[in-house]
Amino acid sequence: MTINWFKFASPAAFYPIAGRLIPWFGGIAAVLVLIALYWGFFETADRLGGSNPQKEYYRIIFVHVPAAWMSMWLYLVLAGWSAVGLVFNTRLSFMMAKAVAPTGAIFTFLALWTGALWGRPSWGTYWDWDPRLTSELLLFFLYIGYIALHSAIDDMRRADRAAALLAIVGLVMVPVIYLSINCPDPNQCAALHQRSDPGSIHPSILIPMLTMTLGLWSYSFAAVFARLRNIILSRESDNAWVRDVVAKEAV
Amino acid sequence: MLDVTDLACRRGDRQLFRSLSFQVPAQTLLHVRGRNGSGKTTLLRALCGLLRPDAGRIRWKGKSIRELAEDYNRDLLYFGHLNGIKADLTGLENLRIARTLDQDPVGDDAILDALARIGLEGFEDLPTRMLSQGQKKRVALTRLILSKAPLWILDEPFTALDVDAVDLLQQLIAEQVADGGSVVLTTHQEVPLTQGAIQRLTLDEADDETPVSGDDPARA
Amino acid sequence: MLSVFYSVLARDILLALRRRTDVLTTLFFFIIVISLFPLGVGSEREQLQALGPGVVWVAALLASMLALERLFAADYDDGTLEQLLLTGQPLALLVLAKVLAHWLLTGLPLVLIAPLVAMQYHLEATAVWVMMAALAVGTPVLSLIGAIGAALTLGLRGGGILLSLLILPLYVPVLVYGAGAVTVSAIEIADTEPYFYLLGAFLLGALVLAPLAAAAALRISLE
Amino acid sequence: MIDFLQQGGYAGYVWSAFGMTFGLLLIEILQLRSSHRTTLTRIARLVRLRTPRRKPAAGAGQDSGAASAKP
Repeated sequence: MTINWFKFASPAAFYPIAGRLIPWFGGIAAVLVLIALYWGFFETADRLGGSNPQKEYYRIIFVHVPAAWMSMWLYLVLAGWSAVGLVFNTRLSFMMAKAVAPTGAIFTFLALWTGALWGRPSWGTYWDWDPRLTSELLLFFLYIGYIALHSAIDDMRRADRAAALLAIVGLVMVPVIYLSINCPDPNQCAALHQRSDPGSIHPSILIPMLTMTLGLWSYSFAAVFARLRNIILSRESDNAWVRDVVAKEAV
Repeated sequence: MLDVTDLACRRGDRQLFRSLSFQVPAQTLLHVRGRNGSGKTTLLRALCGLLRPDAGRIRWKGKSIRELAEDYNRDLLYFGHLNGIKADLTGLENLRIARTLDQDPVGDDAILDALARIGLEGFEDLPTRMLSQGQKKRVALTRLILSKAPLWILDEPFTALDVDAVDLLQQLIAEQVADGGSVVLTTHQEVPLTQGAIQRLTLDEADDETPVSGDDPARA
Repeated sequence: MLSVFYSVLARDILLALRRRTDVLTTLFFFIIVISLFPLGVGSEREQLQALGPGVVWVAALLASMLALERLFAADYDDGTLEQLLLTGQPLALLVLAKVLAHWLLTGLPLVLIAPLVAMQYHLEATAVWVMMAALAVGTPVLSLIGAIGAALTLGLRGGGILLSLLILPLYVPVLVYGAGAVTVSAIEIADTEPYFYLLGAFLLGALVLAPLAAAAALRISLE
Repeated sequence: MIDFLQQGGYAGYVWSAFGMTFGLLLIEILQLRSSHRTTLTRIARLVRLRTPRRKPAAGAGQDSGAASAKP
């Protein structure tokens, strides 16, 4: 008895569903982001006391941390769909992975960009080989590797499966890379996190940050589904159902 | 006995064939025909497990070839467009390695006899890069003489062969089928058999839904 | 089973020895890259001593990266790789044999030549020994992980550049602990012990996992 | 309003961080929308190309399209 959710696995079935979901996710994303922005700018103090006092520039955290979390989460999603694709040999899972990669790469770049802009006023330099910024940089290389490998191979089938395998190998290596960057000298393994962990951040900061993260999370759903629909259209162009969709939607 | 049920393969975004089913019992030669680009090579590569088909099952002796994996490979000899011999090694060295890889190492004299039979007398210890295209193909074909695999899958074996090499190859194929083996073959010429049945499978452009138009096995 | 392993290993070594130049090019590349740095950075003793380990390791990374492209390419072009996929042997074992042959021809020479280049950087005897040991444990990991990249980028135009883009991020752990071991050895030899534990762990992990991943990558590339 | 824009003198950092973030996301949305349109028009042209004007001859009446139309 094949599990009936496999019937969603056919691109033809998933195309309209994704189409209906995009406006919902887009709307939720916009609302959440606006709330987070308003809360972050107007409901929080201008100065930040506590362990490491910061001036107004700390507000960059409302974008930097969510972007970093999203970049890591989306790599997991990318590797997850790649694994599903390799195991079940379903074309849609590979398309999903391919749709996630660019959005993940954008969030990684944003995390680096905002991290550097936050670093300048607080540490005095745009770039500091701080373990987390460095692992973010390597995560960016993994994304670029996935996208480069996928676009370098013409045969779509091999491109999907080769990039999927690379994503999984990358996923297996991420903890090892993270260890080697965070603890370069195993004799005295520096405290992994100089900065305080999320638990102890002041609630008035934490809540807008979490709202922004949820906003970006539902934004990536919308963006990924939109890109997925484009991929489905271009790859299934020799199927009959694509003809009807095109006839209906072509402006 | 090779048994294929509703096989489907795509290349790029083109569906090559769909719901393709046939059997290749012992003592049978399956002659696959079709225009260029109709998916002959893709079909053969799917049959030998190099390519994972989009749908359908391929069974050898009743078990799926994906489960058999290495065991299926032991029973199989695949002959692709490329010769599969190293240019820097001599014919003798190439075949010695081929036999060890197939796990029945054979003495040098057996290899030398095979090379002599295929018409490469005196060329055995020359690096194959110095041989002509036809001679290289003969070195590759020597693997057919030495192989004990019951299933042969040959992709255009007759290209770049001169007349007497073609006769020899036809004789080898006839012997293989007569001894109870099965052969799947793509070629543009006829292969006379002494014993066993010939089946034909024509792969057309994906025009009609059921591309299989296998004639009834012509009793040799 | 083992006879097949040795036959593939012997075949690759025999092939490489018939084309001796390929083996030497990697070695000379390694030496040239290392000799360039003092010209660029200036040749004060302390600076070179501080720079030495890192430069040698980055050069080792780049040298093994460039040599990787030939790991499967020759067999892919003449069809023997297809035959390797269709032998009655587990593909991972054959990949391991090929990677071992590749390491003997490109990785090991780097280890043996290390003392010579270490002289350029005025490294003391202990640092040279530690560097050789670290390279001996590290370069196989480079070849093993690199084999996955080589299999993925088989037959692609511009495969070499793409290969380095895919694989260099995965080399970071070996680089960090390899160079780290040599740097620490200058201060206190006993401190290098945890580095070698980690490098050894990477080697064992790579020995087990990399051939499987490379075999899967080969099957994907040869579809 | 003015001190909101100045962000205590760190306007440069704060606004370029937020600007880049939402600018890039906006660009991604626009790119997705336009690539959707181009994909649709490309396939529409492909479909028009493939449907033959006259009834195809029996068997492989090939017109210039790669694979002939499905029956």
